[in-house]
Amino acid sequence: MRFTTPTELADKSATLASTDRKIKKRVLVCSGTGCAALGAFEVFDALVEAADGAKLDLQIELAPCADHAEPLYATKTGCQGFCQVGPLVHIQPDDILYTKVTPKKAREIVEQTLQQGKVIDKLLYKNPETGERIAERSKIPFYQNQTTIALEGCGRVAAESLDAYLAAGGFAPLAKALTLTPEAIIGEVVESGLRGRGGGGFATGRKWRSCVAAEGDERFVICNGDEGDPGAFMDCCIMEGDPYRVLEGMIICALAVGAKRGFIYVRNEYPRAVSRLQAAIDACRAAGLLGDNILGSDLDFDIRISRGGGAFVCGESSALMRSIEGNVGEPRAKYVRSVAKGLYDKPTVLNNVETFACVPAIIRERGKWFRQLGTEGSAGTKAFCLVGKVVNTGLIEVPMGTPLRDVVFGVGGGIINDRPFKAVQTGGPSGGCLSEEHLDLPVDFDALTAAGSMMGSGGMIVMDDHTCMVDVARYFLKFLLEESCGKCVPCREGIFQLHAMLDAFAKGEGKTGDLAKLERLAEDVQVGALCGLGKSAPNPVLSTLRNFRDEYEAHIERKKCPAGVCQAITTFLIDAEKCTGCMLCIKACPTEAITGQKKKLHAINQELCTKCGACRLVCKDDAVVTT
Amino acid sequence: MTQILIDNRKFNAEEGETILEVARRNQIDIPTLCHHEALEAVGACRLCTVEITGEDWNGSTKLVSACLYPVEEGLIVQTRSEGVLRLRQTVLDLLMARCPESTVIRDLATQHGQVTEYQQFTDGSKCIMCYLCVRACAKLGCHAISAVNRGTLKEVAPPFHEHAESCVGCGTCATICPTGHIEMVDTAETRTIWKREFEFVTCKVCGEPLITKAYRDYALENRRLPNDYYTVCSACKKSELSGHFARLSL
Amino acid sequence: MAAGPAVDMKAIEGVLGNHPRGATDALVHLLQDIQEAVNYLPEEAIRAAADHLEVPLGKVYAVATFYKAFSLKPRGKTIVKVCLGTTCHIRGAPVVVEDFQHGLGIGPGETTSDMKYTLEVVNCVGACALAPVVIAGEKYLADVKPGTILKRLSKGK
Amino acid sequence: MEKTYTVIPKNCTGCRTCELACSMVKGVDGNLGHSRINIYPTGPDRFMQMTCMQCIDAACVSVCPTDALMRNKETDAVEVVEERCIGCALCETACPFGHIHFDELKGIPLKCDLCGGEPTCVRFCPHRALEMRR
Repeated sequence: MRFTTPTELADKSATLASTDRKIKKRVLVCSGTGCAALGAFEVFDALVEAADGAKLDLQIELAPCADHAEPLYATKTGCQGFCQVGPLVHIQPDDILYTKVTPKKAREIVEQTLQQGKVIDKLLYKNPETGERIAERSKIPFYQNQTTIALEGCGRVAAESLDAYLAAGGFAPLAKALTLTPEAIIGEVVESGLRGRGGGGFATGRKWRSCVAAEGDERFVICNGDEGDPGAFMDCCIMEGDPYRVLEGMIICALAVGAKRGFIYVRNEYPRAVSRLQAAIDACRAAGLLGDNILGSDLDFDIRISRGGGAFVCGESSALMRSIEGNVGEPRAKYVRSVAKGLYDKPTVLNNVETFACVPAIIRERGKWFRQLGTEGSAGTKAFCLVGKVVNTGLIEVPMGTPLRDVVFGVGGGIINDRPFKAVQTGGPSGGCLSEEHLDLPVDFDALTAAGSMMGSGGMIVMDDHTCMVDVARYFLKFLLEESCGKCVPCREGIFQLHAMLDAFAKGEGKTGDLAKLERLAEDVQVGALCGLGKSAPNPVLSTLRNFRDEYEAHIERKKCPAGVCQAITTFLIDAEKCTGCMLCIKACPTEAITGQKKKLHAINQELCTKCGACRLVCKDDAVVTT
Repeated sequence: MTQILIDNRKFNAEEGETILEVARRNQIDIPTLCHHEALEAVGACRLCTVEITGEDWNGSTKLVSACLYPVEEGLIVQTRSEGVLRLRQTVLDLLMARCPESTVIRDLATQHGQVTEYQQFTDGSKCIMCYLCVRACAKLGCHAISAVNRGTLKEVAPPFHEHAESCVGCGTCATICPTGHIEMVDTAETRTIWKREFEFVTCKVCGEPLITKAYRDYALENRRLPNDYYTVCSACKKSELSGHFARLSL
Repeated sequence: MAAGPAVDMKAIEGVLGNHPRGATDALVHLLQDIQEAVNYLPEEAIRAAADHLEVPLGKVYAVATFYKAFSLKPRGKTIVKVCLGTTCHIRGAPVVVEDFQHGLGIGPGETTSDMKYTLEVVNCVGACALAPVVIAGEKYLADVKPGTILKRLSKGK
Repeated sequence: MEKTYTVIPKNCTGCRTCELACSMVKGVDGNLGHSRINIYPTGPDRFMQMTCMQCIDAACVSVCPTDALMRNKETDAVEVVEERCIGCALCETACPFGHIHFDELKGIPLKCDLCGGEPTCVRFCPHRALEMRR
């Protein structure tokens, strides 16, 4: 139906919510990428089949998507976060979370839990430290330490259903905003202290205000969903898992700044996000939430999706705007800010997905509420993708200011195989590496910047002692080398040379004095490049140099990679004292370079060894050593 | 009208002017490679980087490209600060490594005191990706060449790296190229550029090559000039007309 | 241009029809749609796009070569994407890429001569929990151990 | 404009002092080929001085894609703004009288600019065959 007044909307939401409450049991099957790849669809089918046979009064939802008929490829959906132990099945209202569910187990769930109300112990999450099984999702340490605002609805509601969003109170903030003056809306956002979640951390309210102040006959609102940092997929999850929230945030922004047209720029690698958002836009148009006279008011606003073409640099605002205009995504110098001269040279507000997703809650709960979460300079919460060599990989959201240690060891559950912690990389390719001494750092914009890294969009990659920091820096520079647009000299040529130097280090070809050369060039690229991408490109080099200089020196002076990663200067050996002769490494070796018999000492044939590290990865006894 | 300070001297500037414009007008030398007054500034070479600050900046400074930075009241610009000189040198060092064959770049680099040697490219290219040719070609409305690919692989090329279809052989790209990277070979009858061969219009009096036929056709269509202007060379025009004028003045 | 398979001009024209003539800002979209329809961007398609949108051919070519998503060469039946996101990298994805070089003789961006596989390397696909991850066509292959990828590809899991 | 550049062919003896003066002032290394004025014999003891007429509706100005040819309001001369020239050489082709010479080396056109209002050729002409007339 098409809503012509806010009251109609409120009535409908109330009806939907009350129907919702009558559902006795709700089974949410996570179909995030991780769970889907691990068999969430088969689990879903098995659940439906078993439930059909049992004629149960319940609702099974493939959360957040309802269209499992589509091919697996497309199901990169917003997830319930805890990818590590998927497929996940969440049963409401009991808040039971089953992990690693298989189709066979699905039938068990129907028979035991849904029909008889019994909890199946062996499907529950087991705390690796205590060995204790935990039934309730909210009591699992991974979830316990989280506070969700941007991810409020992600993985909890069917993403393509406007009704589901309305039932959960969606669009009530928009109705509220329509009763406020634009200045009052902006005031609320300013009061909230919300800062851009895309990386720069610019105050959102102030950005909106300057857009209003800028001269122009037309204004645009752009949502940046070109999430390109490797190891970051928060925005993807939000766009796929809760698209209406993003749209609502944009509509409220349009109302505040007086924009009539909006764009969502979605990364090329996220086809599912595109289809989700498109479906949501269509539903909003039909419901009178987009288009002319939204909810019967004077507000006219419509949103178009613009798909990226696979260019990291398009996450940079000026490049993104060029791309929307149908051009090569080359950044421009931002001496005139895009709030004044942005898309088509008109005043433009550009915020990222997570930023817009925070807006409805801010309008609903008031700015003050948001501000009291987080820290002085960084209000609210922040979504992170916790990945790398951490036990609990997944999508998380924690209040700003949470100590890094609580994130890595609390939510994250520590390092895989209890190896020593070495570093956390934050901020993607533009960010930096933090070392052990930073573990007690409160995670917020300013603290991370002060420590030589940055918030970035929220990727958090945990590294253990088997990660080589020279290799990590080289990896990021390789990434940036391929992603640099090639327009300005410091970025195009500078990154090439930085990468070439790191390449030489990894091969053991570094020379004394190279570090100074590396450092100087890195600093010059930092100040000399045209856009934010180029200016931040040397960060991985500079931050690893600062915190792990000894590793660089080992590569250059001793021609050794302490972590045993850089193949050219590493030799894999088996420690005779530790090897138990379990044959695991023999099975893992792709080149059959390891020989040995059961319960006898194994040996590596150096001629055949490609130094891939597979043996070390599988060895349970730490018997594979590198020199 | 605003006032800015460049290298401790006060200058008046119009709103919307760039630092480079004000500096050049007042004979302050800021080196550039990708800048051209008639073409849109791109800020690619970064050679024109200058250091700016303001009275209320609490001593903080910023390096910006002079060709793009619009002046603002009270702006304080240093064109030869330590940071500026260091960056300029690095930019030139990097370009030297990119196109070691270019004498223009080598001279410039030496002039700025080349210090660091980087891994040299060996493809023999002299292109520094200043985009001057691409912008000039677009300015003429031909769009025969463009900057293709990205990153280190970025290069100027015609579509599909084949012969440039919409090229008219005007030679502007070769003329404007600061390093002489663009190859253009002229004979008495033909011009070869971008894998294409163009036939010249020759002077109907002396037979000297004038412009390419394609360029003539382009100019006729886009510049609305009578055909005969193109068929005689300048010297022959003058020679023919001198007789004509002599008769008139009798 | 090397002789590739015959270009499905009908499909391309169909795609062109979905975008208004002269809509210069639709360029990136249009090329994406064409690639979806015919699996790559044949020269004919790039020319047709330039004509249709009234954009100089050079600019269309620049856009087509700038964005990584576009392929100007015909691609194999199955496009195998190896994620090189940070997590995959530190969990061994570079070895997976080497496995392709050893086993099938193709590097990133290359296609087997039987047109069966095209290898692409992509930045983070957002499935870090499955690292290293390979996407074969539409199938996610999780936790790809060194030396196993080719077997898993042929088995499809 | 106070004065007009005027040629008086009947006074010209073909001594080419004007060409020499011009190329010394405007040319590179005094190369005579760079002179913006040329003398042509038109008959026995008759000569014609050929130089830019600073046309009112100048073809060179209208053909220039970058406004690199601009009229100097004070002298009324059409001048080349070198910094704005991209070297397309259209002006050379466009001039109906052949008065623009495109210098391949510098990549810019050479033409008479009336030396800022006081033409050197006028000053050096020994026979008053060139004058600035009111």
